[in-house]
Amino acid sequence: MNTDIYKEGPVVHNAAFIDGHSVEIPILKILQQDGTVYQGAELPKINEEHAVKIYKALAFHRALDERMIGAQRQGRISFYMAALGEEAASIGGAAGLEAQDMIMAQYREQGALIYRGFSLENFMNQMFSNEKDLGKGRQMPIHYGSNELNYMTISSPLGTQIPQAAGYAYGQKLQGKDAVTLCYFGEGAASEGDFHAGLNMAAVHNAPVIFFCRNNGYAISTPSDEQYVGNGIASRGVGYGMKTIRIDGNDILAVLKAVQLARAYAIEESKPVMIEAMSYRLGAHSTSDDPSGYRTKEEEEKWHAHDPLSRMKSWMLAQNWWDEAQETALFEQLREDILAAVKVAEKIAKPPVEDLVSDVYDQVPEHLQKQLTSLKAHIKKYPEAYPLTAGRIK
Amino acid sequence: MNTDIYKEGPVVHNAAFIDGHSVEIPILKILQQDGTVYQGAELPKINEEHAVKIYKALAFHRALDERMIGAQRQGRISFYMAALGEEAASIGGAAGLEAQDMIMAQYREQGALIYRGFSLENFMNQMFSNEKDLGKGRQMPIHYGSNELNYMTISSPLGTQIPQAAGYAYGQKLQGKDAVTLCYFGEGAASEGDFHAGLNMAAVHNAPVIFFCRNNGYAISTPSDEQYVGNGIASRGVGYGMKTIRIDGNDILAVLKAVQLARAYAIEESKPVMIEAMSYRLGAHSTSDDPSGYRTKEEEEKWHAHDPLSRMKSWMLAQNWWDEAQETALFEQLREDILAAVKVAEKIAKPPVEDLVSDVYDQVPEHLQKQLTSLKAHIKKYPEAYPLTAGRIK
Amino acid sequence: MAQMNLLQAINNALDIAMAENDSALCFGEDVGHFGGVFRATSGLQEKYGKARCFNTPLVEQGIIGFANGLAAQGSTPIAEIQFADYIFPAFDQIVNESAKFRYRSGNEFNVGNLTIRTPYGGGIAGGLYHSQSPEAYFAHTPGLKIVVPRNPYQAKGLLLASIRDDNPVIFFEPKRLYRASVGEVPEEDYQLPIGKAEVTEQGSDITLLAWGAQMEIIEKAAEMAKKDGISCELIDLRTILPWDVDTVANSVLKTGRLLISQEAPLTAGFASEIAATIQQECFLHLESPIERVCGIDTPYPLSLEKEHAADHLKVYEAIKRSINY
Amino acid sequence: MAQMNLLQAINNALDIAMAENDSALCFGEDVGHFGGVFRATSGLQEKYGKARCFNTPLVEQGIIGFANGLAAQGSTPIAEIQFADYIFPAFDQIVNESAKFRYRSGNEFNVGNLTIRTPYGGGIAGGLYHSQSPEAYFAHTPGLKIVVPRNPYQAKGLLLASIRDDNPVIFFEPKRLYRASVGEVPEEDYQLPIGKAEVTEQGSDITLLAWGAQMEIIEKAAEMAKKDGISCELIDLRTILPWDVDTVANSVLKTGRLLISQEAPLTAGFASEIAATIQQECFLHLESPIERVCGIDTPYPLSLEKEHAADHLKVYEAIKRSINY
Ligand SMILES: Cc1ncc(C[n+]2csc(CCOP(=O)(O)OP(=O)(O)O)c2C)c(N)n1
Ligand SMILES: Cc1ncc(C[n+]2csc(CCOP(=O)(O)OP(=O)(O)O)c2C)c(N)n1
Ligand SMILES: [Mg+2]
Ligand SMILES: [Mg+2]
Repeated sequence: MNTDIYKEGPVVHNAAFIDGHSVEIPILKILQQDGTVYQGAELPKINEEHAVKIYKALAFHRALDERMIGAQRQGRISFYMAALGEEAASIGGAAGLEAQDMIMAQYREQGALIYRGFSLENFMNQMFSNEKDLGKGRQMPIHYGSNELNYMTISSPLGTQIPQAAGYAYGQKLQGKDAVTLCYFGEGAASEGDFHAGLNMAAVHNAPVIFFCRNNGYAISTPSDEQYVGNGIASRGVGYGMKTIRIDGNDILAVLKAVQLARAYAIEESKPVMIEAMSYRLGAHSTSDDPSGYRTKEEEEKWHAHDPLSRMKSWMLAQNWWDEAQETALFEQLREDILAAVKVAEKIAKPPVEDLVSDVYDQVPEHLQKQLTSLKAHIKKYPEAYPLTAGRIK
Repeated sequence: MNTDIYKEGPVVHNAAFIDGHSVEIPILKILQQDGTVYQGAELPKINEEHAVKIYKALAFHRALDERMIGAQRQGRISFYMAALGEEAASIGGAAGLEAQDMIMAQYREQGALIYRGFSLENFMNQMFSNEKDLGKGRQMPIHYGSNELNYMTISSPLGTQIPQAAGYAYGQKLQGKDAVTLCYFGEGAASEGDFHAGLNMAAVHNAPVIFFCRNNGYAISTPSDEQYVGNGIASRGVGYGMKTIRIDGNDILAVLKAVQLARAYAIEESKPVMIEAMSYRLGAHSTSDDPSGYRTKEEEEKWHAHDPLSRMKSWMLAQNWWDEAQETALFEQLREDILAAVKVAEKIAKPPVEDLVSDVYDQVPEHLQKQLTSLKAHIKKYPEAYPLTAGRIK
Repeated sequence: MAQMNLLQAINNALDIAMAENDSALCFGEDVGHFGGVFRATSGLQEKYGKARCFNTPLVEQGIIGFANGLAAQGSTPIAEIQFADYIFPAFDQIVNESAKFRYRSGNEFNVGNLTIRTPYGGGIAGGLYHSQSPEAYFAHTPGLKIVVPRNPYQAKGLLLASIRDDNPVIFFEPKRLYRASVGEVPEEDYQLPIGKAEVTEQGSDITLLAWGAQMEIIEKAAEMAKKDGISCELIDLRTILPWDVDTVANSVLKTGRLLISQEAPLTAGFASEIAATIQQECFLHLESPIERVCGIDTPYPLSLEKEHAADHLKVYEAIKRSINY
Repeated sequence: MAQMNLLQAINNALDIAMAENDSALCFGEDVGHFGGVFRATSGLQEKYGKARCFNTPLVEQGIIGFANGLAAQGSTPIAEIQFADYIFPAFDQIVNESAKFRYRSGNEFNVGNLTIRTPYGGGIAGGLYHSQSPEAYFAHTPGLKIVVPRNPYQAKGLLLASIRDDNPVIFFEPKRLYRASVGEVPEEDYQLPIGKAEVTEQGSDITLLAWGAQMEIIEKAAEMAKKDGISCELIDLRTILPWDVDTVANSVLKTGRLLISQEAPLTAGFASEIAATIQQECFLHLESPIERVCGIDTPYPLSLEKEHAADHLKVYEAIKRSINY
C-alpha cells in the first residue's frame, strides 16, 4: 500500500491555475507527402516484402471501399462504412503487431483485417449476411470478426471494447503470453465513460494494451471541437500516468513506428500505451450519412492532399519496390475480384431458421427450442411470408 | 465549426513517448501547521467576522462528528459518516462561494451545509429519519439536502452528481444568474465514467462549475495508488482543457483562496475549473467500516499532525481573533447543544404511511393510491407489526 | 391541419415547446447544426441559437446526467439519445437518478422537467443495435413515465404533454414510422393525455393491445380476423408507465379475451406485466388464456428479422387460437 | 459437513473455483486485501496472490468491461459489484455486451466464463441505494443467466455451477442473510443445477413461489396458513433466467393456485413474467387469480421499510384471499 497519495510537485504560496493546455504534445511525422523521408527521421523496421504487403492491403482497402459504396447505392447491400483517407491507421496498426496479438476495433478498421488476410469471401459473406458469414448473418454489414485472425467481432455500441481490451490484455499477461491487445477507437468514442474506465483500469493493473485513437476530426456530424476542448485525446494520457504519443495518422511509417515501439514497451514493461493518430474522415460517416449537411467541400479538398495511399506509393516508387505497371495491374485485379466476389456472395442463401436461436446460450435452452418449434410450424403455414427460410424447413 | 483538430505542437521525426507524468503540478500552501503564513503567500479575502464564522463551522463539524459516531455506537442512529481531518475542504469550499451558488456534494461535505446554516435540528431530523426530516425519512443518515440553502440532496450512487453539476451550471449561465455550481467528489468517485462525462461536457459547453476533488487517499479500503497511477486527479485537468489547481486540503486559507479565484474565473470566463485538495481520511470510511483491516495506526498518526482545525486555530490565536476561553466555551456549548438535539430528535415520530407513496411522482397516481389504501387496511389488521405507522392511520 | 410525417410532427412539437419556454433546450449527439441523424431537431439551432440546441460529446451517461442537472436547476431539458439501443450507458442516471430525484429529497428537488426522446424499434434491417425496443427495462422503475406514440398526430400531442409533464418522461419514437407514417396534424398547440390508453376500434370478441409501431401490426391482423367474422377491439396503450389498467380491464370484461403484442422479446417484456394484472382484474371473465405475441427470446437479428418479429400473421394466428380455445 | 453462514459458503466456493482453475480471478471494489466490504473474498488475495484477487478502481462499467474482456480471452473472471444498487453503470456492458457477445459473433467469441456476484435486497435499513432487488431489470435479456440462492448450501452449489457454466451469469446474493443464514455445507466440491426450481415443501392447496431471501418470508406465511389448515407447496425458483416453467406449472396443475412473492416493486417485476406464463400454461386449472405479493411501487424507503416490504403477513393475507376466492 502506498500512502504517497500524489507526486510531490513544487510547493507554491501564490495561487495560480495550471493552464488547460499546459502539456505540449509533439507530433511524429516520418514520411512526407511526396514520398521522401524527413531529414533525420528514424524509420520503423520494414523491408520490401513487408512494405509490399502493407501497400497491397492499402490498395485492397481502397478498392473494397469504393466498390462497396457503389454496391450499397445499387441496393445490393444495406449499409457500408468506408475508411477513405484514414486507411494507414488500421493497416499500419496491424502491420506493427504480431499475429497472436488481439485487435479490438471500433468499426472503421477493416484495414487491420485485410492486413491479417481475412478473405474477400469472408468480407462479402458478412456484408451479404448469408449463411457463410462467420457471424451467421446477425449483424449489419462491416461488423466483422474472426477468432482465427485474433480480430474481435465488432460491436456497434461505442467505447465498450475499451475496458474489454484492458481485461483481454490483462488475461494475456497473466497467462504469460507473448501478446498484447490493440484497441482502436475514434475521438468521438473517447468521450464515453467506458474510455475513462478502460484507460484507468489498464494503467492501474498494468495491462499490455495499446490504445489507438483514430482522431479523424468528426463523429458523424460533430466536429472535434464540439467533442472536446483539450489538446486532442493524447493530452488525456498524463491523466492516467500513461506513456503517450501523437502521430500523423496518414503517415504509414509513423504509424508503424509508433505501434512497433508501443508493442515492445507494452510487452517489456507490462504497461499500456496510448497512440493518437491524427487523420480526417474523407468520406461520409456511413452510407446513411451525407456530410454536405455539416461541412464544406473545400475542407474535404484540403485533406485529399494528405492521402496516405499516394504518400506510401510515392515512397515505394522511390525505393524501387513498386512501379506504375504493378499499380495498374493490382487495382484492375482487385476491382475484378471484388466484383466477382459480390456476385458470388449475393447468391448464397441466408442463414437457416435454426440460426435465429443458436448462440444465445452455449446450448439452445428449452424455452427457445419451443419458440423455434412453433415458429417453424408457423412458417410452414405461411411460406410466402418468410421466403428466406421457408424453403429449407423440414 | 473548427477543423483545427488538434493544437499544433512541434513536429518531430524521432518517435518518443510523452511520459505519463510529464505535467508538473504545484501544490498551493498558505498556512503552516503552526498557524503562521508562508513567507510571501497571498491571503484569500478574509476578515475577522468571516474567519470566526469559518472556525465555528469547523468546530461544529468536529463536535457533531464525534458525537454522532458515539450515537451510532449506542445504537441511536443506524449509520454515520464523519469527515475527521478533512473538514477544511467542505467548509472552505462553502466559505469561498456566495449563498446563491449551488453545492452538489458527494456525502462527506456536511461542512458546507454547516457553514450555510443548516440547523442542528435539521441535521438531527435527517439522521433520525423522523417526520421533520426535510427528506421525509427516506434516505440513510447523512444524505442531507436543502433547497433553501442551495445544497443538493445527497445521492448514494457515486459520481452521478458530476455531469449533473455541469448541467446545473449550464442552466444557471443560460438564465443569466450570477451563480456557479460547486461539485464535490472523492478521488475514488473520480474513477467513475460519470466523472469523465461531466468534466468533458462542462469544458465543451463552458459551464461555470467548480469541480472540487477531495483526495483523501482512500476509497473505503482502496488506497489511491490502486485507484489511479497518474499524478493525482489534477493531472486530468489538461485532458479536458480545464484550468486546474492543486491545494493543501487541510489548509483552510489555501482552500478559501482557490475557491474564491475559481469562482471569479468561472463567472467571468464562463468556464469550469478543477480543484484538487490533498487531505487524508483520518477516521473510518463510515461507522460500518474498520480501517485496521487495511492500514496502520502509524499511517494515521502521521496525518493527525496535519489537523486543519488546530492549524486554523493557531492562526486565529495569532490574529487575536480567538482565544482559549472562547475555544473551551464553544466546544462545551456545542456538545451540550448536540446532545440536547439528539434527545429531541429521537423522540419525534417517524413519517406517516402516506409518505411512503408521495413524491414518487408529482401527484400520487391511481395505482399507488390503491396500493396505499390496501396497505392501510392491512396495517390496521396487524397494528403491532407496523408500530411506526399503525397508531396514526385513520 | 397539415400533412406531416412522424418526424415533422416531432420537430413541430419541439418548435412549439422551445418557442413558448425560453428555458427549453434540445441536445444530444448530432442534434445541433445537423438536426440529428434522423433530422428530428432540424432547424431548431438556427431558430433558437446554439445555446439552446446543440451537439453534445458522445456520452449518453453525460447527456442524461447533464439533463438531470438542468432539470433540477429549473430548465426544461429535452435530451435525445440517438438510438434506444444506446440508452443503456445512461441507465444509472435514469433509473437511480431521474426516477428517484424527487422521492429521495422529500421533494426538496426534482427533475420533473426532464424529457428523454429516443428512436426505438425494428423492421429496418438494423440488427442487434439499431432495432431494440427497451421500454420494459425502464418499466420496473417507479418515478418514471414512459410514452410511445403510434402516429404523427399522437406523437405531437403526446410529446408536448411529456415535455410539460412535471415528471421525468422517456418518449420512445417508433423510427420505422418516422417517414412512413403520415397524417393530419393540427399546426397549433395541443396535448394528448399521459397515462390514458385509447380504444382505437370497438369490437366484441377479443381485445388486441399494443403500442407504437406495433399498432399497425395488430390493425392488420384485426383486418384478417374480421374476414373470419371475428370482431376485435383495438387498444393503443400509449403510456407504458404508469399504465391505464382500467381501460384495458374494461375492454376485457366486455370481450373476455386479451392479446398483447410487443416488438421486444417475450420474457419479462411489458406484455407480461399487463397479462399478470389483467388475469387478476378479469379472472372470472376470461374465456381463454391471455396471449402474448412478442419477439422471439433472442437478441435482435439481421437477416432473420422477419422470422424474429411479432408480425401480423403471428398475431392473426394467436387471435384464432384464443377464439378457438 | 461444516456449519457455514452464507458468506462463508460463498467464500468457500470462490476458494474451490480459484484452486482448481489458475485462470479464475476475483476482483471488484475493495475485494483485494480487505476481502470486500462484506468480506466474501476474505483471504483469497493472500492465498492466490494480488494478480488473481484484487481491488479495482471505483468504476462498475469498467469492472464488467474488464471482466468481459477477460472472459473473451479465456480467463474465468468472477467480478463483484459492491451492491446490486450500483450495478446500473455497468448495465450497458451486461445487457448490450455480455449477453450478446456469443450471438453477434456467430460464436467466434463468447464470454461464457463470466460470473458477476452482487449482494442484493432490503431489510437492512439501507434505504434507496442499499436495498434494491434488480433481478427483473436483467431478466428481459436473452443470453444472460440469473441465479439467486436462498441459503448457504444453495449458495455454494449454485455459485460453483455459475462459475463453471459456459454462459454469463449474474449471481445475486441475499445480503440480509449473509450472516443470518447458517447451515450445513459440505466442505468438498459440489454443484446444484442452474435452470431448475426446487420444490422445498410439498402441499396441495396453493403453490407459493419465491427466490433468495424471500423464501424465508413465504415459509413463515406457510406456517401461519398451516394453522388454518391450508397446505402450501413451496417452490424456490433459484434461477430467474432461463426459468423453470415446468416445475412451477406442474405444481400449479396440482394445487390450482399460485402466489408469487418478490422483494422488488410489483410493476414489471419478475413475478409478472411468471404470472403471465402460468395463466397460459395452467388456464383451465386455476381456481383463483395468480397473486403477486411484492414491494410497493416506490423507490426503496428507509423509515417505512416494513410498510414497503412484501412481508409474511402480506403473503399470509394473500394466501387466504386466494383460497377464499
Ligand atoms: C454508445 C453509442 N452511442 C452512439 C452511437 C451512434 N454512433 C455510431 S458512430 C458515431 C460517431 C463515432 O465517432 P468516432 O468515434 O469519432 O469514430 P469515426 O466514425 O469518426 O470513425 C455515433 C455517434 C453508437 N454506435 N454507440
Ligand atoms: C456507484 C457506486 N459504487 C460504489 C459505491 C460504494 N461506495 C460508497 S463510498 C465508496 C468509496 C468512495 O471513495 P471516495 O470517492 O474517495 O470518497 P471518500 O469516501 O474517500 O470521501 C464506495 C466504493 C457507491 N456508493 N456508488
Ligand atoms: Mg471520429
Ligand atoms: Mg477518498
